[in-house]
Amino acid sequence: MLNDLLSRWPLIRQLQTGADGTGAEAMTEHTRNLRPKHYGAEVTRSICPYCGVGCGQLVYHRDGKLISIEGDPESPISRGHLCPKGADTYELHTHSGRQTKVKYRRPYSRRWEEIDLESAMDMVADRLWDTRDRTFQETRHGASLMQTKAIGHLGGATLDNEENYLIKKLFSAGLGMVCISNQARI
Amino acid sequence: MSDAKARVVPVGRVPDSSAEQRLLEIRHEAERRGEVKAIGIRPSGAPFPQASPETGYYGIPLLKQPSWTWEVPLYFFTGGAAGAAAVMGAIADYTGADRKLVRDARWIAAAGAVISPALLVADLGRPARFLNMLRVFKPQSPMSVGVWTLLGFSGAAAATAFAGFLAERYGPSLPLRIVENAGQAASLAFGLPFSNYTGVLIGATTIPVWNQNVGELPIHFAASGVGAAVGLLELMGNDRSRALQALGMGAALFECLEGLRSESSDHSHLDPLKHGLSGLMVRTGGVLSGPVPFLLRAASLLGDKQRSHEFRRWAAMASVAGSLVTRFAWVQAGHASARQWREPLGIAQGEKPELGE
Amino acid sequence: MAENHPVGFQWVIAARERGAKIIHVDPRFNRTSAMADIWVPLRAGSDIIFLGALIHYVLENKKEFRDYVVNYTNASTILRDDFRDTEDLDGLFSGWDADKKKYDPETWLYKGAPSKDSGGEKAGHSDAGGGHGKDRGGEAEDAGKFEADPTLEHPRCVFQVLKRHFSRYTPQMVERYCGVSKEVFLKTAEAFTSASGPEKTAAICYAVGWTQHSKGVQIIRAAAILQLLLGNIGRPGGGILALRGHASIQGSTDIPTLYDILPGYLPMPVFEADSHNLKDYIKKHKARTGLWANFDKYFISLLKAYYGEAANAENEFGFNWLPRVTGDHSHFGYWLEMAEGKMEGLFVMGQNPAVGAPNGRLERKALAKLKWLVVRDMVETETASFWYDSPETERGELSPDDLATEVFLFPAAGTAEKDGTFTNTQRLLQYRNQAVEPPGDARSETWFMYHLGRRLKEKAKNDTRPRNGGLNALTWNYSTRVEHAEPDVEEVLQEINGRSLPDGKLLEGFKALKNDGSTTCGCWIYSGVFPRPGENKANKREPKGYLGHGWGFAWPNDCRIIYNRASARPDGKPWSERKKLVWWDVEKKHWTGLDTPDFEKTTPPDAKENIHRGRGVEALGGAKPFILHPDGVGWLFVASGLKDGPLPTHYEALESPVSNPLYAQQTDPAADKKERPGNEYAASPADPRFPYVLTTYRLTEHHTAGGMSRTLSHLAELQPELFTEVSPELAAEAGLEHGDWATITTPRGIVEARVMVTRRMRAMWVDGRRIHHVGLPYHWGYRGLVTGDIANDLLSISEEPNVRIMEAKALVCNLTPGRRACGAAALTQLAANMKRTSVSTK
Amino acid sequence: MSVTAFLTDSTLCIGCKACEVACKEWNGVGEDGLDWSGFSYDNTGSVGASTWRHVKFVEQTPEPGFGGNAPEMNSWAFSSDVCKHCENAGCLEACPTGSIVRTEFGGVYVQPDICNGCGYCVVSCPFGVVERNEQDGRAFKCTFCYDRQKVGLVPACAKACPTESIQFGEIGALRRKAEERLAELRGRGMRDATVYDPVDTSVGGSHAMFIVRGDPRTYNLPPKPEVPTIYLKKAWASSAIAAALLLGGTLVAFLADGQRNGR
Repeated sequence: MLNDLLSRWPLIRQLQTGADGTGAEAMTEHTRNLRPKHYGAEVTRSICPYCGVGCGQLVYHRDGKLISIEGDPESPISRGHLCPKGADTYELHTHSGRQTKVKYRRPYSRRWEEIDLESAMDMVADRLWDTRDRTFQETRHGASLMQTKAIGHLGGATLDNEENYLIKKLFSAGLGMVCISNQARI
Repeated sequence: MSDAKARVVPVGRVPDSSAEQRLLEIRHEAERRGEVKAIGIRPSGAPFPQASPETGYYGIPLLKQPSWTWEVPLYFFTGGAAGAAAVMGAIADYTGADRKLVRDARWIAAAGAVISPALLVADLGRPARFLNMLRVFKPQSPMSVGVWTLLGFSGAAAATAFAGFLAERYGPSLPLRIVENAGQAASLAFGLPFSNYTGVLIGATTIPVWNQNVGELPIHFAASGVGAAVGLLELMGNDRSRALQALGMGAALFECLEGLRSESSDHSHLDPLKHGLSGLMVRTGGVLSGPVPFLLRAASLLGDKQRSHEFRRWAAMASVAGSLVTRFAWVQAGHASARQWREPLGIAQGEKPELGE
Repeated sequence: MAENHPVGFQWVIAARERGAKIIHVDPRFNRTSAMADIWVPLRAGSDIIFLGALIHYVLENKKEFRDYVVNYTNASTILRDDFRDTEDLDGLFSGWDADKKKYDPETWLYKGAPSKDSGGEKAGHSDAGGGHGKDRGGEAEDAGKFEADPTLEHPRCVFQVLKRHFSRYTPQMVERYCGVSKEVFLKTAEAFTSASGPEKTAAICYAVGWTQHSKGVQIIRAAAILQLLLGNIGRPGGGILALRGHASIQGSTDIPTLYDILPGYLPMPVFEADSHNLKDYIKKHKARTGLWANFDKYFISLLKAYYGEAANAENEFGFNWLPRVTGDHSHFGYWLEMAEGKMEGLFVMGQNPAVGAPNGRLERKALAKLKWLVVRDMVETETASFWYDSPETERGELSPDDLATEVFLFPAAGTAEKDGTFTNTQRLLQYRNQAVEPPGDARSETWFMYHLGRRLKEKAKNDTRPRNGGLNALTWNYSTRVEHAEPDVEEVLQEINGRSLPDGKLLEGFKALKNDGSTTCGCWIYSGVFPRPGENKANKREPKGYLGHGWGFAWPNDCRIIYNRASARPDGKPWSERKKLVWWDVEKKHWTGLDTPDFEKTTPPDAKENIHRGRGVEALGGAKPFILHPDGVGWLFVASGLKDGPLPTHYEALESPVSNPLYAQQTDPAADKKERPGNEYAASPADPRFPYVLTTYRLTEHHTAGGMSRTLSHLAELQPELFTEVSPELAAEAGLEHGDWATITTPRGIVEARVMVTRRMRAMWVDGRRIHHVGLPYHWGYRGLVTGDIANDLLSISEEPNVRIMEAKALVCNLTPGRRACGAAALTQLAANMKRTSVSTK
Repeated sequence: MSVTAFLTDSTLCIGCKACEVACKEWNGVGEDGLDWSGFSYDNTGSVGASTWRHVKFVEQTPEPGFGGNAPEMNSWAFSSDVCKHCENAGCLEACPTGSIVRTEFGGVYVQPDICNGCGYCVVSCPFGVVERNEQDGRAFKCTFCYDRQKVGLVPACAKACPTESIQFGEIGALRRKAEERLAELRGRGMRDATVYDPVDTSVGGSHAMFIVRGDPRTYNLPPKPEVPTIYLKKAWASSAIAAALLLGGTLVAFLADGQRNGR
């Protein structure tokens, strides 16, 4: 016991080896067993969410929790490198300012209320349905129009192709919304 | 408004190149110096921060200021006084001086032995980890050497005083006598370095004002410690001891010389000792430690008994205060020195001293 | 590029290290200039003078890549006799209708081409279409008929017209109006043109610095002309690279969330013009030659993907379920309607118009006119909180107490929390795999859309009114995972890829598409991304070779450099060994090389063209690389499809301190200023109230409107405050102190910013006058870890005629020392600034 | 396992600060204050307890026709600073607890489980790198990504750096590379390029070398950094003299006093 304690005392190691207390003799067990925090974690391939360059990212996670996000060295685009924004992707996902609940503001209210997701979906569907129904024009001068201009959509450049596809499909081809736009101008 | 307009066929005004050139020069001057000598000229937008071999990296100091707070300079004081007191107590004992003086010196040493580690611990970022100081012994680290010295000194001084106390209270016995003597010998041995190692501690750093005075700091700090120890002993009533008077004179003389040395040099690295808050503190400490006690002690030798006594008391108080101020002053000077961004870059000082506190 | 695409810029640095020269053209010296060999400080908005002068330099000094120009561009094509250039009409082309404020493009057509009067709106020239619905080529069907002169000597051939058009774009003009000295211009021109030809190529990279102008499209066009003349298109190291600012902004135009196109750049049907029936619609948009000859296949396959079994030949595959476009439904178009109270609901997903859009004050006040607003984002953006936290609530223009808008803020999943593909700026689709579940109630947009659609289809199920025909027919059967009932994203990608019917087999590419309803395809240009079950090419990560094939999927057909047939000579051999890319393998009798040829694989180079009579891509023969164009060549002159002229012409910005030095026509005639109360303009040219040129930009430390960067500590600390960059000269003139505050005003807005006096900004001599630029990054807003005034509040809502982009890079402002007023007084200060009649300088 | 180093080539640096962010992300370091400095685009100021990589922005006078990369001009230079991991490291020698150790890769590593925040390393670093985090109490600086290096990974900053301005590798190879690069740059006309690696001072060279254009002092790189152990000899000699004086003086004083007292 005492022997064990003494053997872990760097001073004893110093006396035994004549070392000056700056090297391995002064390291702790923790230091000796140090491993990167994502050691042995699962890794998923991803792409940076910021600009249009499309740098490869490796997402390290364990037990459903993110550990770290860094560049994917295999990417022929980025070769593992990231810019300051890309390098901050982990914080983007984990920072405390993220919303995790639906917030709802009633007419004339001065505050947010938290509401549950399913009710919020129902409420949005009701409003969408109601507005569309009241404002939809099937024809004009006898020609097919099939549109509503009372509901708009904005956004898409930060979204996935599949998401944009469903937005355009439902909003435009399904509901007849024409006021659809995003960050892009082409 | 109309988009149409008459076709303008202008003859372009050509920029006057000599005026442009002059403007450029003025701008450069403004950026370099922060002002322009020429009268009536407003430098365009300047001064704005510049990075250059003359201005360094926007004047951002390279070195970090010490992270130490008040505990450390106070520790320098208590340690210096305690170490010197231990030495005096031991020598006084060996030379058979007055028992009260020996006892008082031991008590000062013992008090320092208790207070010093407490101060040192209090200054740590993680006080609970104080014992980590004992993981290693690094002769190349004055802090490590100092900690081990402190450990030895504290143990020895405390043991000596405690044993002496027990002996007086319950009568002498052999074990107590052994402890007392061994402790006294050890406090002498540890007290000698302990009284001045803090000069090594700050001298062997990257702070210019400290390391440029590395050869003097331990002596300076030892003299300061002696001055404080003598002063404290005198204030405790040992004001008839001529040995203390002599030591006090000696310490004050060293402090005078130290003051003369720094005041007579105009090296820029000494600026923190002369300018700004730290300069004021250094000079105050220096005057209180050197000329004041020296003159008072000299006066006390000449005057009548009553006056002499008064002068010694005043000298004692000045020395103690001087020592205390000196320790704080040197740490403060370290801060000021670390802010002197020109020093480590070897850039010559401009016209204005850079010692805003 | 170093500022906003640092990782992409590594390749520029790599090229520089191998000897490439980097020329950076920008009013301010930024991090890209710091890496360049030549920095050209250019007056904001004078780009076409500069590019025109480069074109002039090429033509004047015979620096063009002659063989390339003759064979691969329309330089030899002869124009109609009644075409008039801007040189003839002082800034207008023939066909301008001053009343309607638009061009009739008839006279721009190639000589010999039949007239295009098809009864309705001309394709690409409809008022309603933003221009996204590109013209299919020299005007549908018979675009391939024209006269040409391969010697390029004919006075009305494109080459000669071009020469004449740019004859006054001289180095002297550049010196006088761009603020660029003749020496610097000539140095630039020499460096750029000497890096072109068979052995060398030069690339042009641009970002929104070029697009956000009232003539943005024409600036890019000028670059295209230059690159075509120098033979820098379709060749390695050449091209014009749009550096795009969002992860999938390319994808969001390929599969658009835009009003006037459908996936794969198929035009949305326009009311009246396209109302009647599928046959007419197809006739109008289908070309006889080139890839657009298959327009009907792409379109009918899309309808089949949307409406499934319900779409059949009898009901024109559901063509009449598609809504008709009746006007400008672009962001600005409908937002102005919103401001007038004509809209009820709005979805905003992953965008933050309260900060990112021009004239933020107008945009935010318009939101208050909605009945309901749905915002989906990872954080509470300025858009979601406009009703209680905006400058308008602070200034008393809006108050929650009188504001009826219902606001829903849905938490969105991050990229690591969902599957999906991004299409990057080089048209590369890359699949992301989900790593972890999103926190709390955060969900992907796929989830949101799927479950919203499910609810609406449920509501419509028993409602048989015509309006619900499409909704009821809409295929919406995506399988879901147990966790959160998240739809299978790969299924959506497969729908985009397309299948053959009835066997449901995935298609290997768009060549397999049919026009009889026997194939489905959600986006024809993406077809081939998922050719077989289990083979998601966007998710492939095995890069090989020169161009990284095997990593992701580039549309079309995994071709990495588009029009790469142009990298080989007409006879099929590479122009040079050094610059080889694809070539004709004589023995194996097919095209091969370092890239996937985007050409018909087995069409030999000597295959005869039959543009005048043939059909499809085959009609182009073996030596016409630009297969999307009906004539198979690159267009120096664009006969049809552009709304503001067939050739780039210099016009001043809508707000400019300078008179147009070249023409009486000051600004782009077709640009729409949307001028109205709340969207006012400075007088132009040279409004004394607004003497300085304002240009906005991004910083590398932040991302667009800041929702993904100002909320993060590690980025917020790197650029914590809004600042304005000014030259020492301007600082002296306006009385500004470095580190102090300045207030910037335009007719629309007022913002304050810290002053950064820097020599990286230069006062310019323009036509004998000092022109000062005020630089202003735009990332700040009123939420997040670091906040600041919104630079975009200064901009106007204006629309470039072709793509309806605002002018954000060149406008005018006033600049005064000190902070702006707070509260309602800010509006008073703004109004006072408008009333000023002269400039008061310190 | 080899001895490694950084070579930070500022002629390749685009000032994007990816290294700063990547470092903080990997090491879980917090923000360093949200203040605008006005010192060009540098709002961090220096390396310290909460910034282990720091990009410096050195503005000079740009002239049209010369980009920053032109040999004639060095108009806006960026250089990513970091702990130098000195061959003779002041902090390492000064540390009284043995918290700071030299790793097998040659890096200087502060063991966070040992450091008690005595602050002596702070005044012992000639580059002003290591600093006590006043909230946490311990001293922090670049770890040289010791954890990553242990499993053969490149430090986070070097991995992120888009233009490979931060290079990482075996120290000998990097030193040669630095010399070759310098020759190349000079050959290109950048005669003001230098390698900063203080081998000729008591620091004895560093595991973080820099290629910069112009005077290194412009980048806050000291021309003569010294490891404070060089002062030890003089300091302890002075200490010995002081002790001797104290001992001798006291002896003389008390002996003389005793004699006078007639003992």
